[in-house]
Amino acid sequence: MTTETAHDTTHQSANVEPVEHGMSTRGYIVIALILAAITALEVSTYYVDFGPLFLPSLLIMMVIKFVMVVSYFMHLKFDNKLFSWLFYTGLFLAVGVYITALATFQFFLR
Amino acid sequence: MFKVGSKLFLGLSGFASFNLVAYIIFVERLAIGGVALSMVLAALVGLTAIVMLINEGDSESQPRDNALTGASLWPLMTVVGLMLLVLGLVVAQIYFVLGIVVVLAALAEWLVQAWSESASDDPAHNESARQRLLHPIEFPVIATLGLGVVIFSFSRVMLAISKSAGAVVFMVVASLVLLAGSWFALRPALKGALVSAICVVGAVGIVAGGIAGAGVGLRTDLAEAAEEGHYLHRECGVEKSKYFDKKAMKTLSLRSNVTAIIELRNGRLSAVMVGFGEPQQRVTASRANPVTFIFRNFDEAERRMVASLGSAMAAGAAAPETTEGDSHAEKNETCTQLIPQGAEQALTVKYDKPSVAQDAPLTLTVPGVAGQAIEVFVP
Amino acid sequence: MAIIERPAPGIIVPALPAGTPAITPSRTFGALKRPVASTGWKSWLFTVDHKKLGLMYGATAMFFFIVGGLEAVLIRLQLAAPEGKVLNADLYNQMFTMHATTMVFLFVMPMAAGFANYFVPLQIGARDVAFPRINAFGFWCLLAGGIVVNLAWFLGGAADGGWFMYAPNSGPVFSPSRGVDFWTLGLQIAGIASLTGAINLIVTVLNMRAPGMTLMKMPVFTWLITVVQFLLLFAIPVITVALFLLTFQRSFGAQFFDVAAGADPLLWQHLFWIFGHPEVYVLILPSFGIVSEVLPVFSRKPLFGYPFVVFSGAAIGFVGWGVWAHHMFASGLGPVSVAVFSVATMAIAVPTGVKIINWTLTMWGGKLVFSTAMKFSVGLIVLFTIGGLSGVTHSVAPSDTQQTDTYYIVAHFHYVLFGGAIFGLFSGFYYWWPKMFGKMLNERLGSWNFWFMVIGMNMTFGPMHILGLQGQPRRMYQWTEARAGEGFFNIAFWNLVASIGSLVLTFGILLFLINIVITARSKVRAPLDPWNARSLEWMTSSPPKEHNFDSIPHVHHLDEFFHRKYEEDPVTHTMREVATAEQVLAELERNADTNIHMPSPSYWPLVLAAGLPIVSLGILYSIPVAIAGGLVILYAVYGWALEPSVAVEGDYEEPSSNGHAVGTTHG
Amino acid sequence: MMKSRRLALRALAATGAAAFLGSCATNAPQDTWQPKGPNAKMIDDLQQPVFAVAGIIGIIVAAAVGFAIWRYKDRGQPIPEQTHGKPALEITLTVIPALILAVVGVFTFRVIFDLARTDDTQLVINVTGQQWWWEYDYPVQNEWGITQPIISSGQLVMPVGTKVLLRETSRDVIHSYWIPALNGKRDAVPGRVHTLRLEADAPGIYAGQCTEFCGLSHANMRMEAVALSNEDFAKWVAGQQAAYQPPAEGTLAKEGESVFLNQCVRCHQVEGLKRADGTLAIAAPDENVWSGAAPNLTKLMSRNTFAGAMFNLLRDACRDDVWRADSAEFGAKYLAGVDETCLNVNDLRAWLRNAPEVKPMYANPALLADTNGKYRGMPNLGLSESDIDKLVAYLLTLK
Amino acid sequence: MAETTTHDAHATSTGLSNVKLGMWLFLGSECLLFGGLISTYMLYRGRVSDGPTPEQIYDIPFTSVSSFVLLMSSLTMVLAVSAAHKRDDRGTNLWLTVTALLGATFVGGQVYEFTAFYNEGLGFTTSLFGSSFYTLTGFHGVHVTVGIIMLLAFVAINKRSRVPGSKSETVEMIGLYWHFVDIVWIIIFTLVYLIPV
Repeated sequence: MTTETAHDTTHQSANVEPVEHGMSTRGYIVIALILAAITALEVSTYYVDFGPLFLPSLLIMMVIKFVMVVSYFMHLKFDNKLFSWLFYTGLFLAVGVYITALATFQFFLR
Repeated sequence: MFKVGSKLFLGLSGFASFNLVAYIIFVERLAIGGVALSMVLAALVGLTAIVMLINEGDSESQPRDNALTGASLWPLMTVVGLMLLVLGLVVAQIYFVLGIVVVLAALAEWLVQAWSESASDDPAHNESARQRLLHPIEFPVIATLGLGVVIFSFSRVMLAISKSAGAVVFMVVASLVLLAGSWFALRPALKGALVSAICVVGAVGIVAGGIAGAGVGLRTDLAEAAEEGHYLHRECGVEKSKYFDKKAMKTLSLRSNVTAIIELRNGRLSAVMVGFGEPQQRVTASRANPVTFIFRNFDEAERRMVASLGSAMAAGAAAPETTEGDSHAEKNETCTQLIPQGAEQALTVKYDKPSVAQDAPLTLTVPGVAGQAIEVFVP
Repeated sequence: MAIIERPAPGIIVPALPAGTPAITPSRTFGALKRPVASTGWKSWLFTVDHKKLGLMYGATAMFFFIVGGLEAVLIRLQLAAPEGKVLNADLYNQMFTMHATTMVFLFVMPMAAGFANYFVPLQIGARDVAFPRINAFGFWCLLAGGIVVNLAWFLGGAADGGWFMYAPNSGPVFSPSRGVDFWTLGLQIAGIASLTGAINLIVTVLNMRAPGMTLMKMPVFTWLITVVQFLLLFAIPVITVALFLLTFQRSFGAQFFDVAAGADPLLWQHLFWIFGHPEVYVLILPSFGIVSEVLPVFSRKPLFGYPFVVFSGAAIGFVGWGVWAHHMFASGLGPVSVAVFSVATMAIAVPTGVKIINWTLTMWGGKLVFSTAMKFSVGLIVLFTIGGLSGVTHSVAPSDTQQTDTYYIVAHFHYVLFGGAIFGLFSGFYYWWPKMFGKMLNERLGSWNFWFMVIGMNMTFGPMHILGLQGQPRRMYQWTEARAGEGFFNIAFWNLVASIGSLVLTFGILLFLINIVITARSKVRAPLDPWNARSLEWMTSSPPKEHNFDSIPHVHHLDEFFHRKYEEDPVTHTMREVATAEQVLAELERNADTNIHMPSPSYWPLVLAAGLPIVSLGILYSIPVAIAGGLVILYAVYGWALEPSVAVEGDYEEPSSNGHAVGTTHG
Repeated sequence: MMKSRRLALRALAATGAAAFLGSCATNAPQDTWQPKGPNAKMIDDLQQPVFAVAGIIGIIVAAAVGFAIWRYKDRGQPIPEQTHGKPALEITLTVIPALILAVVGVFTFRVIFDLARTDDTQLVINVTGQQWWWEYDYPVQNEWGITQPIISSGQLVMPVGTKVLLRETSRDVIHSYWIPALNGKRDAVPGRVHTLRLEADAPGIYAGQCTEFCGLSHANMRMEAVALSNEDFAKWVAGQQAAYQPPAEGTLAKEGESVFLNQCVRCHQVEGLKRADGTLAIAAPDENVWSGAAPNLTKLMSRNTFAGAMFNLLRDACRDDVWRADSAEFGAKYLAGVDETCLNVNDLRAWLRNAPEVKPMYANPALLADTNGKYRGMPNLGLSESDIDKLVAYLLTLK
Repeated sequence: MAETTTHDAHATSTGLSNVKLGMWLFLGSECLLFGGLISTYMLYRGRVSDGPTPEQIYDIPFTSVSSFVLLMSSLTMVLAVSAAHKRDDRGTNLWLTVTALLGATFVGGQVYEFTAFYNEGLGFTTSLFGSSFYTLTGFHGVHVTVGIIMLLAFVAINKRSRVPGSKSETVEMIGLYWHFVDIVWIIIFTLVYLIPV
């Protein structure tokens, strides 16, 4: 990042902690741009009729955004797998349990 | 055992308990005032206990005459608070409450400052003592208050301008923040003072905008909506109502076990009910109990279902859940939105009076579909 | 000796330059010093020591056990005869609600949390938990929650909707007293304790094991506690949501369970039981863990099928998430849901059965020593089996529609929770008492205690099977002669038997309390290794030092301690003693670590936890009070955030000239 | 050692023994092991083997534990080999219970879906629960002679050998409808309509009780299902639809009618009852009671119970006579209803005198702020003894 | 708040930091919390006994912008973490402040949205839709607000150089929390705002 230039860079770099995850500032910005683009696409479903693709496309875009933030911004992709296990356990448990619960409201007679 | 600090707090606790007793005896029991006074008392007793418990850290024998007393803002703030209090008694309760808060805060700060100044001989340490005790409360309160003012101002601006302009302003503000941040980041040589100045200008700008926005009030469509209750109209005719039928719901999620499903198919209405093999023309709805019907439209035209609520409704009693009970109540009907083919909507109705008390039978009908009605029998 | 590693006074005093002023500023900051006392009541109030907190959990839980027990006795007295007049309907409803709430949230959970707090770090060879201050915060939350829930007794009546608090019966109209409000807010606060405790213990277990202790070398108690913490971690937020919805409805007029607005009361049932079923395993698994420790010790034989026990525990934890709706078989979910959940419920019986088989086979071929701890553990196997099997009978959904909400269910879960969870906890008391207090509970009295509890328990809950199958519903404040029936299975007779049984049971528990008193007064110290134990917690003094271990042991085996004492004879495969416990300990002491850092006590956990009930009462009585409570919380959080975990030197009292610390004596 | 065996025996007594003795020695009216109709029979056939298997497994475990206690007690034997288990044995012992449960699961599946059928219904009855009584409402079904809706409470009357479907709902909190001899329970949830199949093999009265905790008088919320032969059911239907017969002028009952019109009609409907001015008297429970309903008293004396089936309308002797009648005579005895000689005057008068005293209800005016002043249950009407005399006389005419 | 103990100085069994492990566990737990709230909303979104329905009052253009702002705050947060790892104090403070300001903008937008909805007739007690909508978005808003306070507090404490424990790790923890709040909004934006058309 260019912010370092004005400082004593040698001193700085000597003190840099080992950065375990290899994303550069540029990388983060690219990810953010992709996320922004997907958001724009999501919003477009409000204006343009996607027909039968409406629901699946929205859900897929949501999942992509979610995974991207978790993997890159939260470093889960680069970090120890244990973190992923803990977080995704909670996530999938939540998804599974609540979808099952909501589904029970559907059965029987509509 | 008892030293300056503990004496002070003991005295205060005694005073507070006296107040509490007096309040309970003379004013009223267990009202807000009583609760508040009890809390004050509890807090003071707690403080006393802590002060005594930690021995105040100082023994009386220590020389303290050379301790310098610094200038203090808090007496002034106390006076301001008192003025607010008096103002509140005359004008409005909100000032009174504000006054209490200010007085309490100022007194607390004052007490701590006074105490810390005589805590030791070293002013630097005294100041750091004060900070250690008060920073944990000052930081978050100031941050929360500041943040609250900025956020509130911003929302007033948004409320005052038009809907589409709102989105643009929102975008612009956010972009400005982002751009300013990036600029500062890319120019590390910028002076701190300049950065602070820009931030202050920004904050002042937003607050000023907020004040202006509050002056303007709500934008016209919001003000109208608030006044007229746009979404409360229940015009149960064939035609589309301007607000009520804006974008009718196409699906009905997660609804089961309703009393009956009313289907409109080929211009015919029928009621499907669990337990009855055939579709029925008559539905029994238990009295004084919210019953839910699902209306399914299989016709090509947009349709709505109307439930008549009977003559006895006009006589008073509770208005059904689905109407506002105001000028539309005398129509004694309620309805779903206009829904397109294949869509469904639920309608929850409560019939308080039985069918025998009605002039005309209670029905479920669809405007524009003649000669079709499901009779609702309320025993 | 202070737990805090700091230079000895002897080092500091000479370090002061000559001519230092008599009064140093740092010495005068009484109010702002961190608490550092390691003795006296302040050392308990501000402690972050996992062992002290464990004991405080235990004492709190014991208190609530007595409260809940008395409530139970009142219930049984009311039901001893037809048309009971001991309690009126309103009081009875409060009584059974609070009995269940107290026993579940304020006795079994905190007692298990107490054992977990005390023994998990010891069993894995750690010096403390991962987040000691959060640990202290958790305890104070529990205490605050317990107080808030019970405060309602004195402020217009306790909660009266049953511990399941089904909407809409818990709504403002149907439960007009403040009881339910106190209940929701109190449980919310107690929930914070469970959540923070869960995070804390999981991190502790994952991160702070002694060198060489792989996951599959951890004692089963630690394993099952870990499973429990995962269950809590994911279950507590669900009840949090449910409680928030209820609070918002009762206090702020939200419509979540207002049927006239179109609400579906089943939402509450789902949220409650999604939490509630994992909660059942939260209650029972710690006791399973205790039994899995006690049986091997007194069988002189490792746990049979250790990996099976561990994995079945994990499987229970996992499948436990898919069975909640079996509490709702009669609620009208529709046949598809009922069928699915019915099968899932049967599936969970399998891993539970595995445990019973393994315990039995652990005893098989052993050298069984029947101490009181062992008796309770064996009692658990048999009694829990009965409860488990009656559970299987109502995993069959159609059969459940005949049994649910009758006394058959009451019998079932008391066999599981009393015969299971509580027997396990008592086993733990007798097993670990010498470790915690350095004194043995009286074994003779213990035996009496055990037999009275077994007989009382079977007399109380055994007849409830009959009552339930004879059609007596639960939660009835009275039963009537007209529907009692005749013959051997008449309801009147068995109700009376159950009530008498409850008195026998009470007497059994009284014996335990007497035993505690007798033990506390006794001067006899317990031997270092009274049971010939197997795991790490016994590899230190009793009670353990503040830093637990002089040197952290390197672990090579499951049952490390046992294997340091015994070696296998390569020919006969029998074990022979190679070292006594004292020798093992002496070895550790010789290699004592020189530089042990322990976290310092802190005010903030207590202050933070104290803010929560203020907010709760504020929500109920006056919003300004709630705001004041919020400020207390903010204050504590910031104080906490600014505080390093180990006190800075200035926080310690300077030694005064006569060598005594200033400020340790206070009025 | 001996003690532990006794412990094991106790364990058997608790779960297993009931299975062997259950069928012979009991007469509790809500016994869940005495099915009296095909639905309950289906459940019973499913659960008996499960109980048996559970009992056997319980015995095996207890025996194994008992044997281990006896055989491996410390008698000074050396510390055994430190074996860590035998995976093959473990897996076997895991698979066996899994298989047993799989078999049970298959049968369970079938019964669940059979019990949920709604397509073979012969008679529909709407059942509405409220604190603390049940309302039965027979919608028009011409094939049963029900040409106008019948509203009743206290006792559910149904024809024998008929597939009856209850459509359950509730007006306030969740209740649960349960006649153990006829079927399992099903919750009545406000805002939802749930179904429950009932079918009785023989005429008679089948007792039940609300089994979802529903507040103060949960314990007093009972129900009775009365099964009548088809002819008797037709008679009952005709009787329920019979026109209102005002009491003769000048009688005590006539005075009772005016007391009724002054007091009771605020909540209780009597179909066909007219005010002095000739208009129909329409009860307004929605204005006075939170649940919005009170029992319809049109044919009160055709029932055997009142106040949510908490009290009997019949004296004990008369009641026993009806309850214990054999199937052939039962219908006639039941249809005879309640007359003056058999009326349980004591309970009825106590109820009219001060209802909340004999049945816990929320009728204290001081506690009605949350319900806008509406009662939950019947309040104390403050009737004088002579009013009560008149009312009792009048109520006896409602037949 | 991040708690550090002296144990951090020692190697942990997994080699991972206690605090980070604890944070991820907490976030896993939060999934269940928001899951419950979202489910409640999904169940009740169509149940409008009174007042407006979702489609009638949602202002999609505005909400899109506000989602976008929250997304960008995630970017600035990640830049702050990266600066903290490089021990760039100025950068850390700067990006944290920017993140807090973007968050504040978002919350300001939410205050606006709530006020507007209220004026259009959707109160907290109006309908099931209203109750569950305000509860869900309100909980999210409170989470954001807590995040903002955390960010500002950290900056204030950092300026006085009084951060106990590892600075970069504390920033990383705040960052994880902040991103989590963002991903919750990603779900809410789709499920609550975009889908029920």
